[in-house]
Amino acid sequence: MAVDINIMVGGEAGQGVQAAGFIIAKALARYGLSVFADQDYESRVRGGHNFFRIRAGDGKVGAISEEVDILLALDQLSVDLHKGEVSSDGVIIFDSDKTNVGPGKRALGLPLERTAIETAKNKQSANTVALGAAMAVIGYDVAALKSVVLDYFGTGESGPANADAAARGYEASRAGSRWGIAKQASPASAQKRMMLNGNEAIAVGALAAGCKFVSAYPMTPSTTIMEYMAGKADELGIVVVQPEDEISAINMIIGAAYAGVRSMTATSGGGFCLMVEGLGLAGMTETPIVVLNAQRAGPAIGLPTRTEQGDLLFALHASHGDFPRVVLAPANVEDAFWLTVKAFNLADEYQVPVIVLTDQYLASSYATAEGFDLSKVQIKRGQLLSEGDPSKPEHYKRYEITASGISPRAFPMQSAAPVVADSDEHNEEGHMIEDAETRAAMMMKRQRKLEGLKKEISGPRTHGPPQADITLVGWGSTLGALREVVDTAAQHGLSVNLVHFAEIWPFPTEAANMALRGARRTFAVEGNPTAQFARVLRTEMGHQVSGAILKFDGRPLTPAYILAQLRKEVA
Amino acid sequence: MAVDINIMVGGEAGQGVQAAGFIIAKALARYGLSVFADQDYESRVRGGHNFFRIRAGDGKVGAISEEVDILLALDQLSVDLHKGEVSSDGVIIFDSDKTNVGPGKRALGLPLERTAIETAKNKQSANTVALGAAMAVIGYDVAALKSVVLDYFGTGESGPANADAAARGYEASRAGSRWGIAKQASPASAQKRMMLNGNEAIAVGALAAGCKFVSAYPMTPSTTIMEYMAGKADELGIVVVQPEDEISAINMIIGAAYAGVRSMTATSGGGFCLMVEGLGLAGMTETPIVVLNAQRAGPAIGLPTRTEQGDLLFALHASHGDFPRVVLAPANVEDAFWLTVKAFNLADEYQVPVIVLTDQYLASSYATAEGFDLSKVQIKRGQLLSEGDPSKPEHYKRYEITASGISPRAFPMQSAAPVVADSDEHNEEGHMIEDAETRAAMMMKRQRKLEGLKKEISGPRTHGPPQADITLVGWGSTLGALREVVDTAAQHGLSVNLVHFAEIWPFPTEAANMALRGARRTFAVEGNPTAQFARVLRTEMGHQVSGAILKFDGRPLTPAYILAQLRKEVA
Amino acid sequence: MVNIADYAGGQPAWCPGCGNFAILNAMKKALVDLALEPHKVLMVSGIGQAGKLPHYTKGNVLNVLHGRTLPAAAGAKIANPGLTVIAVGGDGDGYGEGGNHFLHSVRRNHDITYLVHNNQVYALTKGQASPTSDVGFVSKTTPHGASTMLNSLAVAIAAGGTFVARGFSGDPDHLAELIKSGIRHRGFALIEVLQPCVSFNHRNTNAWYKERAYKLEGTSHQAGDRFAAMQKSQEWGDRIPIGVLYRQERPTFEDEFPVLAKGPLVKQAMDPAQVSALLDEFM
Amino acid sequence: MVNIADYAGGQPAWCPGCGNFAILNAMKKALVDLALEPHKVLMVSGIGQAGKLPHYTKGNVLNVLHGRTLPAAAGAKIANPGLTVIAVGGDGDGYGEGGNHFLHSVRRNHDITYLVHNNQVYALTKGQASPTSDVGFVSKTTPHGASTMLNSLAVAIAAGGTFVARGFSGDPDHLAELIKSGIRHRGFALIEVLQPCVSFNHRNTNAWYKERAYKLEGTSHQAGDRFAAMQKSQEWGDRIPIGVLYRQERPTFEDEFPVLAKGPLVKQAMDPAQVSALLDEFM
Ligand SMILES: Cc1ncc(C[n+]2csc(CCOP(=O)(O)OP(=O)(O)O)c2C)c(N)n1
Ligand SMILES: Cc1ncc(C[n+]2csc(CCOP(=O)(O)OP(=O)(O)O)c2C)c(N)n1
Ligand code: SF4
Ligand code: SF4
Ligand SMILES: [Mg+2]
Ligand SMILES: [Mg+2]
Repeated sequence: MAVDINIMVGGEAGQGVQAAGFIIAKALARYGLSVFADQDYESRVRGGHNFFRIRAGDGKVGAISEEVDILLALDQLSVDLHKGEVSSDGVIIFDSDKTNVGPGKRALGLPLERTAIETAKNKQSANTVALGAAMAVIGYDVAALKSVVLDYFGTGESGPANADAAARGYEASRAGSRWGIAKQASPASAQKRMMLNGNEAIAVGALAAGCKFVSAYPMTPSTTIMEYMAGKADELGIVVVQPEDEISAINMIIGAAYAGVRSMTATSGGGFCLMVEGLGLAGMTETPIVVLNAQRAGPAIGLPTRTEQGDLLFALHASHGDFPRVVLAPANVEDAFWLTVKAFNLADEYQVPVIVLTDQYLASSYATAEGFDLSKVQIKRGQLLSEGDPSKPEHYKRYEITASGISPRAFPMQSAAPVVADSDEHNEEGHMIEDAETRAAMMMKRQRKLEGLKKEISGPRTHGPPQADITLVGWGSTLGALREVVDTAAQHGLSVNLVHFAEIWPFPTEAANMALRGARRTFAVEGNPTAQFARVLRTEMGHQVSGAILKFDGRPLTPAYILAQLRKEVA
Repeated sequence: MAVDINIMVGGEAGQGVQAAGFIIAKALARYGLSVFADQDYESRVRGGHNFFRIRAGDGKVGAISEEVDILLALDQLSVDLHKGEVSSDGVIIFDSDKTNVGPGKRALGLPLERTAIETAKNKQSANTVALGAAMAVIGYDVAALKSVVLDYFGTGESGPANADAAARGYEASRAGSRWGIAKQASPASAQKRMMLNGNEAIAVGALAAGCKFVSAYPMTPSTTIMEYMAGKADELGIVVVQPEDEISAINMIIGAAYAGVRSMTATSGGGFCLMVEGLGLAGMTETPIVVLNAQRAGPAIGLPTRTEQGDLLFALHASHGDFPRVVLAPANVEDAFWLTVKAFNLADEYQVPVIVLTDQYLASSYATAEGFDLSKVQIKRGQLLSEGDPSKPEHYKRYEITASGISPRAFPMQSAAPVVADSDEHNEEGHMIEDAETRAAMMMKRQRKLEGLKKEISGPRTHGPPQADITLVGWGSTLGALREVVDTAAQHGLSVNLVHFAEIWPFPTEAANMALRGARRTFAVEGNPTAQFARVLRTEMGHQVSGAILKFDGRPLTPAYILAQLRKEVA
Repeated sequence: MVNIADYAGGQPAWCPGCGNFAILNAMKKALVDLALEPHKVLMVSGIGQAGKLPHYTKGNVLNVLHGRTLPAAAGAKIANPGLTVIAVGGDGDGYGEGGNHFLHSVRRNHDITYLVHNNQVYALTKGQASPTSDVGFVSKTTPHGASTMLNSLAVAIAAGGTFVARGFSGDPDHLAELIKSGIRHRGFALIEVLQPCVSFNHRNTNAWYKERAYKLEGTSHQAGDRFAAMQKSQEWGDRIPIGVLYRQERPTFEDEFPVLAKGPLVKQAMDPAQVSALLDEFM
Repeated sequence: MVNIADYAGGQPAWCPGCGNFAILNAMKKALVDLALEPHKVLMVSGIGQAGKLPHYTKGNVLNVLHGRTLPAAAGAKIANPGLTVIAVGGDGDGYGEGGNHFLHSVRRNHDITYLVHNNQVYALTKGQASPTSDVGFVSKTTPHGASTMLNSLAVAIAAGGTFVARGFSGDPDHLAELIKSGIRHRGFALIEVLQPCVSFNHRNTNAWYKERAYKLEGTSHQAGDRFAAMQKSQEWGDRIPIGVLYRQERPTFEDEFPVLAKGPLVKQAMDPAQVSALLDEFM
């Protein structure tokens, strides 16, 4: 990439790290650059240390770089912790009244808080002053910047005040800048791009898919999904409920889905634990629901605000007994949107629970995306009993045994046919039974859905040369990082390609076999300590990976980390 | 076997099917025979159809036969449903006033209810009259029978009354018996044997292991464990609590175990679902708990009183994130006792949650067992901080990082050292942390326990010829049936041996490899539709079974069924 | 015209003499009296002997998990407020496993009717104590006798209940009237029913209840008076009041959502193009 | 002699100005006043800002899952009744996720003290409404304003509570006295603490509480009178009572188990031979 800018904002919780980072990212996206930004924050509301990393380029950017060109240090700790990550031609922007950078790195000291008080009457706006300074360094247009700031803060009092603060930072930086850095942004295209994070993409995807009911209990990192949807509820004609607990959440959506409404819940591992009995209820009653699990570092409370890919095997096997399910693990914000749509369709068409597995990294990372073409969003509700059917209501069989395993669905009050759904083993009419024959027939009916489902699942994505010494295998949110590893491997003397899965279950065995056929050495790259996906490969296709690159410290897998490990492995 | 008697008692819930079956089984066990008995009952309290099957022999009996020698039909339905199962020289005992047997099978009609009213003043005792008749048919000693009946009903009013009823049935049968059957029991040995069911064996195992606290919520088929233990609580010095739900149950035992007391809970699939978050809490806080899951037919409510082996993969992966656990699946009542003891030891020694996986079949099946040698029960509490340690209380580290992954445990008030346990990721002192290094170190510390644990797990049992055309692979409660298949296979022209797992996780890879090394064709035999254990074999040792014999209609796998399927498979 | 035959259903698997039969009949009578057609009624039931009830009549049925009737019922009601939603379960189901949903469903005032068959025991699992078992009730899990009895009606009143009533299976006509009032009530109607379990509760028998139950109708009790209701809820001994203890009007949970005023969610169009404005906001 | 330094702990990660600091100090003061040594105290905490408290002092700590303080605390108490067990959590933790345990722990009367830091909001997850949020409290999950407020103290009284009190972080000395009384109380002591959250609750601020809170001590309130207590529990508006609303003596849950009279379970011998009599019964 000709342009590749890496900016980090660091500071305490409460200093507006997230806001400054978001504005910078948005501004760069408005310039037509491809932007990727991730967040690192602690489980506290004030204090501690948070940072927000932005990377922008004129090629496709899908991961963070570990080298920082501009560090906006809102406090001393940010300097101390991240100075080492600043590139040799990078610069540190800091509060000259409060913070000490020391030698070794270029630094641009400005009286950030003082300027904030002068302009915005609020030292809180120090972050805005700092971001103004940063944007000057990369030669961003000040008017364009002010409009981004205004959009963010709104037209009330704080909008103009912050725009002022940003402009003052901008001026001061220009005035004082002895350095200037080599990498300068230039508008790659005039076209506007969307910039959104994984949770937003899921929320919009669900709304596009016609989800009308959400019941969810707050849990980081999933909470902003329900918050976003609640904010749009009246506009979009949906109901969002925050119930007493996650058990209530999943059972509410089962009730609503049974009544005919597309419904979802969102949670993270611990909340998902509480939902697994409900998951089985959806399986047994064949009620279509979508359950989002935004993984965070477990077990138990673990690291509540940090990322992990530790719930895969749990999601595949959660709840007692056997029943078909779908597990999708979006790779990026585009996937987050489209696979959420797909989740609702598969749920309805196959009358099964669908689990969407994301993680804190995808949930809170921002990325630019081409607009989602809404005309491509199809709503497939599956086999529904048509109005007027059945001719004799008493003949309606909710669980009619069919070759596909799918029984035409009816909703209560859709016709005169009562709809009977049962969590006990039941007959075709939905009433509980005890006999072995009906039981076996119903189990087989449900299992048969997997045959159809298997055909719906897309195989893995591949990237890089068709033949390579090393094939990386990944799943879920790591796609961007893995692609970058592949693209830069040659520079490190490595021949690497990639097979990446976003649609996990039912496992696309055939496509996976095809994709891995020519692989010489395979390395699973995963955010967990036991290589969970590698186990799935082994069970489902008998493939034994040559090695695994694992990370489980709550931090995302970065291209640099993967490359470093890979070089150790092949050394 | 020279002696091989098969008796079935059938009738409605409420007619005393279970009581009659139990008394017959107990009487046969008292004669020194090896007895196995299973139960089939519906999820209702009165009516419907239940049966109780008893098999007794002078060899080791580990499963039920599908052929019945004596059918005690307490109602018409029992005749209609089971007449076909009666062997050619078998006999049906029925109430001549109420029931019609029809031609084709030998039958002994007696006025069961009338006799019950005459002797015990209660038509309820018809079951006792019938069992008296049955015992006469096999030539059991009437005085011995009366003493078993007395033991069962106690010395109150109902004991002697029922003993009378049994005697009257006995007399009437002898008087009226034109048939007599070929198979006659004779005392195999004078030695008394225990007869108990899986749940009783688990309960006694837990008590022997020093379990002092049980918190459990009723759920078939696990409930009788807590009921048994509650009945013995005062005598044994333990506390049994029935809390508001399963979530409370598991969190209570975590609290008690943290405080230093061996603790367990018992449930079935649906309740286990509600416990999985707690399971992760035990994993993260390294609190030793024992969780019994008596599997029943799922998903959801399924068939509440019927058997299945459907929760294996769920148990292996339950709860979000990675943490070490142990999964044991007792094969029979002996295992149920000894593996429960082992469960408590491993839990304490490795400070992990241990899941004991049984099923309705094992839970409610009675079997004779040689007495459990209590001098062999060792209580290993693992690394405990000794009294007086640490010399400086403030130096105690609950999660000290060690090579084994095990940190010496202390209990609150054991010394002046406070004990800090945390569900968040934590440092050695137990306080929550955010940094990557500590996180990774703690994850690795916990995972390291698996290395030690692997050495504790016994490999599979083998049975049959060292080399055979077909190797059956099974796990859990199916051992008895599988052994019988192996023992009788030659009669059907098949060469079969067996590899059977009772200790499942951490998977004993090496021992399993050894056991399966020479296998030509392997068949997984499991009580679920997806061959869950076969998947474990594939993941853990790359072994692909040649086929699978599966049953998932809520009924146990019987030798006859397995053989029939096997013959189809190899035909 | 709806008549009782329209509500004929499967053969009950209850014990002869069980109080559930009378509750079933009272329920059918109430639905017929209200001229509700079966396909407009949704019964959401839990697990337990009580939870089997919907299988023995006609109508839409969602038989869920033990303890989870109320959230499932609330979800269905929100999706289609046109449905008459009746939740049915036992005392263990509702106050034990489902206690949290009980507390919050009462508080939120979902517009559903909730029948709790209170036999003061876990019957389907064969006789363990329940949260409403009488103090000292000996069962296999409570050999020392049950702990304090949960005063479910008092809790419902304290938690913001808007319709709190007690019925008795031994007085099915009275019960049918209660069910009708409960269904007519806008908001969460709790109807707890004293129900003898002939198999596992030999303490609180039909005769025991009959001796004690007395009707509030015709007494000076003011169902609109919260404190009077609270006081009544404390009566459990020689006399046990049946009837409506407390009643109050306040907005239902469903009233909080303006979108529901536009018609049932299940009838609203699903149009992906609706979100295009949202996409613009990300530009 | 125990002094405040013995209870020094880690650096709090709370926001400056948070009401939790005062609660922490009141707790320490109470423990010191009672001369309890840290290793004899067990704090069991849930997840939320409140749940972090035990990390900021000294003593045994069991920091569990969101909503699960009470069962874990009860289990520990049963295992070792010698421990002074204090459960600590937020309003969401205790009355939302943990509502069922709350209801039944109150009913069973475990001998533990339960501090609910009631900031009327889910703080750690950044500001969603909680069951005790004021009606109409607007948050990102409740854009139309929160639903009915759960009257937790009324529910506790109705559910059989034996010690039901309210404190205020703005009056830490009073709060420390309440905590001392709660610890001394044999049975379940609920102490709900009004706690301003400066970051997410801009409605129920310190000033808001200060204006309204008044002490029951010195008024004519009779804490032994259930109905008076129930009446007091309804006061939430211009005046909010703090102090002990209700107090009653009755046997604790632990009293129900004769084996606990013989000493703590954790001290009892583990002897496999004990079961040999049981084995004989299977012969
Ligand atoms: C999660 C879960 N836990 C436990 C059970 C077992 N179970 C079924 S019914 C029941 C209790 C029944 O009591 P109640 O609700 O009072 O109904 P009743 O049978 O008395 O009508 C229990 C504990 C279950 N099905 N699911
Ligand atoms: C099972 C589960 N669900 C949700 C969460 C996320 N969570 C953590 S704290 C919290 C709420 C905190 O509110 P409260 O209990 O009132 O405590 P506060 O932060 O206000 O002190 C939630 C929902 C969780 N950790 N576990
Ligand atoms: S066990 Fe009790 S509640 Fe259940 S059907 Fe029989 S009498 Fe009724
Ligand atoms: S967010 Fe609120 S409750 Fe949490 S520490 Fe800050 S002020 Fe206290
Ligand atoms: Mg009941
Ligand atoms: Mg709170």
